[in-house]
Amino acid sequence: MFYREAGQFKVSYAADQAIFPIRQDQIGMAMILAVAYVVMPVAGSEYWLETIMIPFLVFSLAAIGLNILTGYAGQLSLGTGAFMACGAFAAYKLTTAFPDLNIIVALLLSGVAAAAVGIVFGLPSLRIKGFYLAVATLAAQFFLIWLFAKVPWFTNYSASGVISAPPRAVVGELYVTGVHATPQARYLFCLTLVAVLALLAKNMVRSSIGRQWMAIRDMDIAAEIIGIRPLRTKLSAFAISSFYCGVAGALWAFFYTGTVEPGAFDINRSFQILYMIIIGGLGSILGAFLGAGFIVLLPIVLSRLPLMLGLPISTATISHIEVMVFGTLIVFFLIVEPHGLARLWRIFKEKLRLWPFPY
Amino acid sequence: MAALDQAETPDADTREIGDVLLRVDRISLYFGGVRALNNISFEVREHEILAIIGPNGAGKSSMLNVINGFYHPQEGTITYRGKTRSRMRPYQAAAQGIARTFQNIALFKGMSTLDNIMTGRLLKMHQPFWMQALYWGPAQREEIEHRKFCEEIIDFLEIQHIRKTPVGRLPYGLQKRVELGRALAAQPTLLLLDEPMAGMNVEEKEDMCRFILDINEEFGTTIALIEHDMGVVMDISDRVVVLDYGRKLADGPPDSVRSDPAVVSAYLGVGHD
Amino acid sequence: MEGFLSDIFIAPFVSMWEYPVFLVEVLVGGLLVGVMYSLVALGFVLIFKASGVFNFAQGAMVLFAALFFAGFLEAGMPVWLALGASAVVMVALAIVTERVVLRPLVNQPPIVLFMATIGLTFFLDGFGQMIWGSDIKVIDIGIPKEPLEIHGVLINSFDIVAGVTAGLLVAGLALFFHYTKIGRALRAVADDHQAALSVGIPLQSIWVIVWSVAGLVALVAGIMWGSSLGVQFSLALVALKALPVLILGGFTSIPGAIVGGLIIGASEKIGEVYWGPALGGAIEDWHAYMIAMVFLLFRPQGLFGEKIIERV
Amino acid sequence: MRVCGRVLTLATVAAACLLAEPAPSLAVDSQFVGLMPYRTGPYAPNGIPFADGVADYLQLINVRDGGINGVPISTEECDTSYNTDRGVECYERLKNKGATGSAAFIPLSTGITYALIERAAVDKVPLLTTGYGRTAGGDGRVFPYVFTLPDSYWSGADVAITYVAQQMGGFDKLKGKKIAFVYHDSPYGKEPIPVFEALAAKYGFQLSNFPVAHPGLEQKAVWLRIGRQLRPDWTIMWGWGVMNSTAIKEAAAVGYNMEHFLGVWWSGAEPDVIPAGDAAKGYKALAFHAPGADFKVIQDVEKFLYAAGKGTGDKNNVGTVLYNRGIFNSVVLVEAIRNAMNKFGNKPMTGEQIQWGFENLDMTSEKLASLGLAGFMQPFKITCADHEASVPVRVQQWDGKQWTFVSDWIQPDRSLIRPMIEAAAEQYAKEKNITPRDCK
Repeated sequence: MFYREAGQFKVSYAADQAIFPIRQDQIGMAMILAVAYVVMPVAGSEYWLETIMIPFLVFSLAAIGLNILTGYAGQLSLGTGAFMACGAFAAYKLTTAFPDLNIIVALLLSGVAAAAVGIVFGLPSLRIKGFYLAVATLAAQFFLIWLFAKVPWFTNYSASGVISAPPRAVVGELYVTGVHATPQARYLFCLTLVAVLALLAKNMVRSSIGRQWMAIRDMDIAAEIIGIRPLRTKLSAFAISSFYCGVAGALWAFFYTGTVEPGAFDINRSFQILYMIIIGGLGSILGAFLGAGFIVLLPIVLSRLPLMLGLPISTATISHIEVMVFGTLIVFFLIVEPHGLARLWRIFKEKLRLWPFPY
Repeated sequence: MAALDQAETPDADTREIGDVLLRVDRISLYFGGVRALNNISFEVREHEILAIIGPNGAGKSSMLNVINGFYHPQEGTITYRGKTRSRMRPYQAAAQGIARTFQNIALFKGMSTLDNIMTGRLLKMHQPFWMQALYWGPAQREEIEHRKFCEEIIDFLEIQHIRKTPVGRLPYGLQKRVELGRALAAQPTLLLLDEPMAGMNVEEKEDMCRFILDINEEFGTTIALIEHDMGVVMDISDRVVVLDYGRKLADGPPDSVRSDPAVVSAYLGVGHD
Repeated sequence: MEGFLSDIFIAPFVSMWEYPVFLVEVLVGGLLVGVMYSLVALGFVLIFKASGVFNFAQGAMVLFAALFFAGFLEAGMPVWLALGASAVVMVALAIVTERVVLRPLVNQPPIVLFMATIGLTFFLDGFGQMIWGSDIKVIDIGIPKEPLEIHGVLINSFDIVAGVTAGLLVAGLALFFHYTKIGRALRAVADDHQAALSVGIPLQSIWVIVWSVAGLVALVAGIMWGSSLGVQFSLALVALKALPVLILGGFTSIPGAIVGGLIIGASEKIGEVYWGPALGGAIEDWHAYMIAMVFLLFRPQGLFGEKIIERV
Repeated sequence: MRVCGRVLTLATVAAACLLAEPAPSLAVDSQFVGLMPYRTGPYAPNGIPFADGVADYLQLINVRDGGINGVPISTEECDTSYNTDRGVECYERLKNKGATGSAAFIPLSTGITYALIERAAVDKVPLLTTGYGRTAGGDGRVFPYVFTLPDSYWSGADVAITYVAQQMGGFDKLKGKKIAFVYHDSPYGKEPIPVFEALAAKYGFQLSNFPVAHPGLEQKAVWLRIGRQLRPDWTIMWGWGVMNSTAIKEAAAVGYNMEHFLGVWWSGAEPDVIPAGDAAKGYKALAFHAPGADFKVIQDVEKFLYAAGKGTGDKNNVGTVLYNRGIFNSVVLVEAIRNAMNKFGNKPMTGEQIQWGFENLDMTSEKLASLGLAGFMQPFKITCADHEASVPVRVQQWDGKQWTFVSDWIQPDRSLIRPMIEAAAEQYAKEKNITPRDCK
């Protein structure tokens, strides 16, 4: 009824290649942005902004990063947490060593640092494939976390090994990190950064670099035969993926928890991001957001459910049930739609096109 | 086909068999103890259609794999455009203008038809990734320019209706066509086709023959193909190389090969008794 | 810097040379820890071999089995009954897993099945703890734990028992695979699912069997690990230690799991003892993975894995 | 697929409803205490008895006394699983609940404490970190909302060395001796190292550090080095959770003498020694309060709660070390709230008022006795500048059945620790541009 593209003709390839070629989608996206930029900061409580929206955005960014590597380039990685840690510690070193450095520059540079590390740990991918590669990325995961915990230089010789984000402003007195930053300022900063980086990622995956990644993913031998250089393509995926994860890690440390110990980016973090892209949908930027939303909200919803329903269940039981339901839902989603929420959304849209008439 | 006509071969529509484009010289290839190719030599000339035939296991596909750098022969040399190459990676062969299709379709199954063909244009796209990320200015222009080119290939192969369909969902015949389109997108000088008509019905075979001949005539692309259908081979090829158990049995125009006693006894005789 | 280099390249070897008894102790300790890793890795290999599923839940199955075993013991069952009851639980788990998780996911790509086993991991963690609680449980089935001195070399008697158990288990599995009808069917399925189906091997019951066997291996591993460390949540984390063992041994090789475990165990203890101090300690965490990764660069299919031939 | 779409829509709607701020079903005039225990995750065996102790005492106050000065207490638990980010979520979820927001927070995790320190200062909610967390938090001028009472890790480290010296027959005997320090490789385990290093320099003993990676299941190499190579005179441990029992087992496996093995107060509870079985006999640990059920308050808990079926957890946990520590936390919190009410009136207190209550806490022997805690611990007093108090600490020993004290109360050396704390706090203040309060 409302979702029809009939009568919308594309007269140029540019229009056909747009991210949202259909007008209803454009309107929908504009509305989402309006809600994100206007309604959320005004109406959202501090709890919503600080503990749901900011982690959601950070996770989305990390999920985009992993999706580039695993969903698009087909290189299974379990080292996401380590690359996030690289970003977090690089941002900490940069902001403390150069206090005048603008926070945006610091964040981007920390992404670059993570990308460099990503390239190093991507090198084995030329020879190692599939689950073997996944386990090899665990080497990055464990080694880097150990490194950040062991070398006191990374934490500026803090006795406990915990880094804590110094207060920084975007411009003038507009603080976005530290105690003086309002939740709104933090949220809007994250939102803008994530939105821009997501757009860039979308552009990459629909350009020739994205097609190279997908070619390597779908059939690496054929890809090489049509002229794609496997190592360079895989390394570019590792680098760009790690860049996104690195920025996400820096955002995590600076905008969400405020302090970070290396343990915050342990193997569980890597798995968590992996669930996001699987549940959201491999090879989909939208899926990264859907998956992140799902994984962020699910435990919170589950832990509140019994309280809402007034069931007298002990905290421990709730937690155990929460874990069980989480596991069950993962299996359930995989069975119902192995291609994730993004595919469900597309099917839903196709249904919507026909609605209310079945044919 | 405006864009295709501006291809790298200026003397395209003359279609006269020219100089030697590729010379395979005394190639031997082993897998462990198995000898897949045994002292094979032949030539591919510019603008010709060369067919490589032989029974299953004769080493035809191995031969193509050697030509485009996927297998590295233990003995012998390959001279392409006058340059004798040493060990080389497949992507380097692609960069020199060698494209191919595969016996068991090797498309990128998760991508659409259009994206598959666009992938074939990769070597012609030069914008750095950060320009692509911005998708703006030169990068966008480049993208649209190549899109136009690919649309022409899509028109040529008559696959407009499946432009945005993921190739994994396409029937076999169409997949073969898309794969040909991907190889064509690279504007190759030498096109290697590994059983382009395997498993097709008569109608589909006719279409495919037409495409192969059109490619050869319109763009002057040199084609080396492997095919089992003798009727097709004899009809479209300028020259035929016959392999059997890794050895070369015969090499020459279709008619002379057809009457070659060695070929008749080893291959045709067996197949057509 | 010079001191650091000497700590890395000279001092460890000097120390090994000067105190050979200690080196032997470290080596033996490491090998016996390695056997324990192998016990977990074995479960992975069985399932990967027969179903191509990278079963991340193996660690959770170890914990799950150990929780039930310890719980039954606490409830006053004799050891043999507890053992039998937990075995029944593990077989039931295999049946349910096949029915609810694997069957609907037949023919999905490996990563989807891998993710499903992660889902299973969560479920087992939550379920096991909900039933038996999160307290540390003690498994005491009378395995001696006193240190022994043999020719001045200190060896833990518990480790010896663990080593013998693992050896028996592997021998049993090897016999099972080679000399029983089911074993042959399992190997056939491992080679090619569809081919096996087409000659009349029922895939579903094969999966149930292999998951049951993996569950029983998990039970043995759970009892061994549980009596060594106590049964509680962290036990599931030993699964992570089995991963480098798998890489090293190859995902499909039972002897590989054993040899890989021994190599990882020994090298990790030697690394920690001799090089750990210079590097700041706790290098055990990544040491095994680094070894596995470097090893993979030279042999991408693992020690005993089948060689990968690329074709087009 | 049609069904899926519907399920998805339903799920979205349900989620949206759930996340909408639930109307507080709590009585308006109750004092809300947000609890963030961990009853799941790798450290659950240690987290549970503690959480039960905390919850039981608050419940006891309601059941036995009808609340604090007549104001009932309401609570809500949010399980952190010892995860820092879950901890932050719980904090944000609970901090504004109830009439006046959560009275205080008891994170029982050094990582969560670090993440909450800045937030708590902004939100004006006290953080009660009894014997863990950020040691520098003992300086109330820089950390007005952090309370590390009754002892910090640094006090613990100092007492540990003092005890070792006593056993050897004097500080002069420490010279040239070897002491091994086994620690959880996390902020928690690393905190005491500066004090050990300072003491090693002062007394001339040789300190060797042995980090153990989370969760602490792998200690074979560490104990081979300690037991067979280094052979130290004493071993001190900063462990938590399964690391403790594993350490004891591995120590026994290399034949290490348990009498010379001393843990911090987080390595000296029942879940740490029972899994090790007989191997743990003789193992020692620090303690700033007594174990056991021989206290009136514990008996009250049994009488008013467990006998009436109102207990939070497993009755077997009552009177264990960590349970008693949970009781202690609640006692301190309740007394701080009571203090605040005595000044500001008998109504739910805000975090800021409770902070005042904490800073004016004077736990004299009489007061402890009146609370049913006679002999439980030494008296202490919190001031504006001193949030730690450094109460004397005792050493307890596991005899295979229970913990018994084997030393006198040992007073931490304030003259050594206090300047270090103040220096650390000063550095923090400088990094964060905080102007320390004037406490005169």
